[in-house]
Amino acid sequence: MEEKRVLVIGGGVAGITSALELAHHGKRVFLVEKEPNIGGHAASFCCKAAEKCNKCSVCVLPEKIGEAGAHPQISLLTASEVREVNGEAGDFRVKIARQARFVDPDRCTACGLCGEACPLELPKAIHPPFAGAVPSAFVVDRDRCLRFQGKECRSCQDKCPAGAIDFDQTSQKMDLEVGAIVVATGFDVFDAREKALFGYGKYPNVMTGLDLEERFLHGGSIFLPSNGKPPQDVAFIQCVGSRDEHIGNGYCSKVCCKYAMRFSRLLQYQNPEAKITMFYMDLQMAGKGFADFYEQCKGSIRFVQGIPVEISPVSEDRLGVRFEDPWPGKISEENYDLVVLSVGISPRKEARNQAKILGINLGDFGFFDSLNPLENTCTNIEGIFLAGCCQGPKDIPETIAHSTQAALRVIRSLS
Amino acid sequence: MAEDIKLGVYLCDCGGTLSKEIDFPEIQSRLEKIPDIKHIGLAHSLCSTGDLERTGSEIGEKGINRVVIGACSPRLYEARFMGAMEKSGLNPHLLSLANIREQCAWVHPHRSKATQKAVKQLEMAVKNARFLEPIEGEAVSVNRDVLIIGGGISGMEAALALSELDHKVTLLEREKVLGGRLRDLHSLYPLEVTPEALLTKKIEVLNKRANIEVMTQAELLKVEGQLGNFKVQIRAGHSQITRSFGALVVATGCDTRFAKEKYGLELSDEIITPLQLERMLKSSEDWPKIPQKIGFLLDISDEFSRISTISAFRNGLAAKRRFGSEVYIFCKNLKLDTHGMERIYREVRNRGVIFFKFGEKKPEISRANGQINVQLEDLYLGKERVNLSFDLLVVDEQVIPQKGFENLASLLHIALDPRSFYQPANVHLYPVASNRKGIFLAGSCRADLDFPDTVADGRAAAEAVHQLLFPGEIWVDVRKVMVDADKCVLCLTCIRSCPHRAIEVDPVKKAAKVVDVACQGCGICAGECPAKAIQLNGFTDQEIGVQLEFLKEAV
Amino acid sequence: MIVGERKSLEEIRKMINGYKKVLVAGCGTCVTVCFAGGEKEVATIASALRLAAQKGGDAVEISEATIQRQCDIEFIQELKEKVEQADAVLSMGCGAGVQTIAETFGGKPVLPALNTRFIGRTEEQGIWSERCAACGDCILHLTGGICPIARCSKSILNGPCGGSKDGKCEIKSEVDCAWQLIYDRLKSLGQLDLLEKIIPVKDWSASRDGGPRKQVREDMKL
Amino acid sequence: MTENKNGFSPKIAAFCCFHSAYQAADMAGATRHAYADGIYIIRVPCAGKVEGLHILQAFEKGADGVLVLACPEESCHFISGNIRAKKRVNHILQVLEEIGLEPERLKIFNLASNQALRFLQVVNGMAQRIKDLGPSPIKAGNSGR
Repeated sequence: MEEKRVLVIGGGVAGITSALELAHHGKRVFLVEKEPNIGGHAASFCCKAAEKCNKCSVCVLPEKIGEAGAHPQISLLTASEVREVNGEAGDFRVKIARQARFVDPDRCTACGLCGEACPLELPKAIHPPFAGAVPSAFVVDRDRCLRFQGKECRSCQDKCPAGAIDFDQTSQKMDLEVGAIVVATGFDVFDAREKALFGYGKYPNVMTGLDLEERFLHGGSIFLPSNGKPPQDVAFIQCVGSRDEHIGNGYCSKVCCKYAMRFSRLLQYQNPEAKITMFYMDLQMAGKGFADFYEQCKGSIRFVQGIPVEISPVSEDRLGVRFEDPWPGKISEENYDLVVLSVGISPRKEARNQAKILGINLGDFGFFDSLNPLENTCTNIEGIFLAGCCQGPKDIPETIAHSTQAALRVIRSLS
Repeated sequence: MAEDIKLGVYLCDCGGTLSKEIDFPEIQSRLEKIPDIKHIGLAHSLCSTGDLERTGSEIGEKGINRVVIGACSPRLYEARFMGAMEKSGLNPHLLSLANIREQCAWVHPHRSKATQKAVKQLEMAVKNARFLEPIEGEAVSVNRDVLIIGGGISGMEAALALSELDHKVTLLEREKVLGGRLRDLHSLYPLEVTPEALLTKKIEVLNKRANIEVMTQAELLKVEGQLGNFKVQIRAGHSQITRSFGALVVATGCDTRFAKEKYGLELSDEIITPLQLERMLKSSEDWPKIPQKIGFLLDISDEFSRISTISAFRNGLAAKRRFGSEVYIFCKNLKLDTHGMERIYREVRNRGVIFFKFGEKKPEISRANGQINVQLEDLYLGKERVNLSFDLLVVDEQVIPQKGFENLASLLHIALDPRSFYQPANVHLYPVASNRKGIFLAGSCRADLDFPDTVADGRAAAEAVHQLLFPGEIWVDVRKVMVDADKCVLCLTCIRSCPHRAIEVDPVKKAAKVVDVACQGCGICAGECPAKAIQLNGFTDQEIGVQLEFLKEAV
Repeated sequence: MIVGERKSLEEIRKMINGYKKVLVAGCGTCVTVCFAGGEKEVATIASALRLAAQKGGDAVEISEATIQRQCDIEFIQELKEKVEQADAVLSMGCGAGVQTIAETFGGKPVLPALNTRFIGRTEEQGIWSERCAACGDCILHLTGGICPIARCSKSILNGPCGGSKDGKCEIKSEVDCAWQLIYDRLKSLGQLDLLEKIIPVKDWSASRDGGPRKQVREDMKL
Repeated sequence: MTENKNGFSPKIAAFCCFHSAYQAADMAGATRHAYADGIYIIRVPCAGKVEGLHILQAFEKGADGVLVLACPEESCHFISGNIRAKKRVNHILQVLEEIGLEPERLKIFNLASNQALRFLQVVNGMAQRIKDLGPSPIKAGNSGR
């Protein structure tokens, strides 16, 4: 029987899920990821369990990454991008550009000798990817590596016992023939700088939800950038980059209410004294069990219905938040030591270009357009399917369900 | 087993890199003293195809019958090593692995200490290897037929998807006709398709498919057996049938209820539920009285439901179109976390529907002169009270589990969550799974889902079923969990505590029996058994005991 | 089944104090089911005793054995060797088990590790409750299958007493009033008329009042 | 790093759920974070496999401390394993009290598969606490077995 090959574009939760589902059905899968490692955004997210699991679903990822990396039916093409797609359902011809990554993932054993050999001060120019990354091969930091500053250096290449490092590597082209394509290119995190009045990037104690994810993941807890102390008065501002027609994002990102409440519980679990206020427009609480979680939050989080207009520093460590307090119905200003901007999900900046390459339609706001709400994995092109947030915002369980559905549609289209 | 133990130890220095932290010659010299070790090999990348092949053939040539590997985490290449053993003709479970990379070399900077720990770990692995027993795999053939309980939209979608994937499907519906709650709706706005057209089309396809059998006015009486072979008794009309299925999908939907106690008032001709309004809008008959002003109240019966929001949007627009009524929507939180909802909300507003938002203080509702009066403080208007009267007030409903859930759950031995829907809490890891292998859940019987999500859920369940059953057989490890029938006193502890309902009473041996195909290998049963009658292969008392030897002082 | 409960470690240690070698003997019947004296409990208590002894600096050797049933001599014979090597036997069986071992091995001290509590049932995993007082004169047919001797705090035969309140017992508020249960059950059986008949004074000589009991089945004797 | 002046380096048995803590430990390794070498990881498929008896046996064999590392509550791969583990640990804590061993020597923690850092905090914290407590009063090897 002829092998039915499938191309999955994007190695985040959606792409990995689709790839695994397809591989389980015996399909040969090529998983293309533009970064050197698969995992996508969620790989930089933290576990939000407090006294018990808060169901953020981030922990499903490491196992899936590992499984995808080891699955004999899945070929990982990391540091690669799709450049051209021709043909039709059942017979797509795809051109892929593979960036030179200089470290052969099949040979590198992640031993770390190269890092030691690197003559630079810390951080070294060749280093391991994030913990648990697949492939586990080391990555070269082009911004630091001497070779990319016009200098001669082969220290790491000479030291590598596996012969995995090759600086003569150039980017390569690769041609693939596949029967179907799953587009799982994900999303961009909204850039909070676009909302200038919130002062992100200007005031150190203004952070985004993504900053919190990364700090919790790598540091285990949150300290104020200004003074290194744990935050006591925290404000979460919802809908930053969501439900905002002025910036072109006239949709709900679906994830921010939930992650903000989960972070609040986590902050209060670590520091029961911490006072938390959540400024919101409308609370979105869909998802299994979230209603109960909200009930638990009610007692410990102060909810204010209204989005602040401006943040300005009142001292080195304190921030003034100006908002309309709805129930007295007056403008108030309150001080906080940490303001978290609950940034939402934006379409990929490259989506327009990708849509052109694939020939698929771009829909509202710059996400890929699906055929209709009941066939939201199908596109205008037969044989090309959508999975995950590239079609519109989704949380992790929804992404998994959507990507599973996409895999199912692929299987149907190939049979 | 009478055969002599011949141990083969394979060490991997991970491309030579671990030798900086671990003294491999020292390890080798320590291991050489152990008499039943017939071979010690040092590889540079044991995970590579070349080294694996070499190792495999060595195992065959030297007659090695227990393998010890000192390398990286089993999470990485254990399966690969097992594959190589299998190729060489050795049972892959005769492997004992010491994680000397992640647990020694990489975390203990003192070379002597890392080496010492690696030696100890390997010694333990060697001791452990001696106790290992082969676990045989066995292909259990599974019935590919699927029973779907519930003929609403998610059940129908699951049936259609499974039929496309070549499964024979039996679709069970309690009522006379298929469609469930969908039949009451007059529109699926923002979808263009009408519920009737959608249903007619789906039912037409369902009926055309030779591999779908629809049973209406049917109910489940009894379920026995496990994944791959559930024996099910069904009452359909007046007849009783017994059938076998490989998997079950529960898609029974949910119920809704007007929360009288939260509103503090009764339904009447002027105060109606969304469903009543849907039915009225659906019928072509003239209404006794054209409502000039309609109010929709949300977030009172149920603060969390997404269904009420979209239904108020839909019905508000419909009433506006049909009667030119003024439409007001009162809510606490607009539920817009559905694809495209923000846009729909804006459209509804643009078409003249007026929104008010209340806070913790609920609106006050009173009757006067055949009109319904609603008073509230609005979020944006503050203290100035809004006072409006309506010809028709549509109240929201609470999404509740159906009456039959508990009964069906106990028939199927599946768990309910704290709100008495299907699926206990931690299934966020496995969206459509139940606690039992082979029983899946789809649609609003497990979570509050909007219409497209309900459709998607049915398909997701179909996918999960297909993945499990499509090969027609399931490869299981036999004797992964071993029950010593002589020791078992049938205290029923294991049967009660198995989260997957994978243990039964063996009526012949009068002892607990683990159903291999349903067992997921957690070992909770072994942890519970008061008679020490259950051992989990790979984690027996002996094996754990050997690992604890590590704690003894070095001799 | 017979429901037992382990004595405190302190009490057990006092009992075995002075013995150098102690055999912990488990029973594979009732006390296994109620998690008091099966093989795992035996191993756990043996381990705990060893740890406690070491901590206190005592030299005591603990061995373990669990047999099918401690109330039958054939099974107890399996312990012979281990008993001979021990200075004392710590039985984790019920009172009958302890005594059968003692009667079998006359020369060895046999010590009870459990308090034998009652004849009862498993209410749910981990919860057991009393159902039968072994009175020797069963009247369950008169009381809707609910025993007033075992389940009424006062063992009243023609209840309830004045202390029945909202279906609960005045002695312990978490205990259901047995006579309330009897009434409810008879009502659902349509046998409330049974309550109108006075149950005559019980013949307690069939119970412990008549001294230790014995039962003989001539046809079964060999 | 965990040895103090008198050379006491605590030996700690860490029963690690293969679906969570074991992965976290691997991740900690991958980031080359050092922890006390007296920490010995025992792989279990689920914390629900860990029997009270095994914990006591670990002390008999000379453990200065025992850790049971399970998935966060309501996130167990096998639904109830972590809850069973917690209940068993609580039961064994009572037994330890009866024996006269410090309850600090036995701890259960919940951690997710991606919590490498928490793994380090948990094992290093345990090592420190045990170091402060001193060696277990039980001497291995003369358990009379």
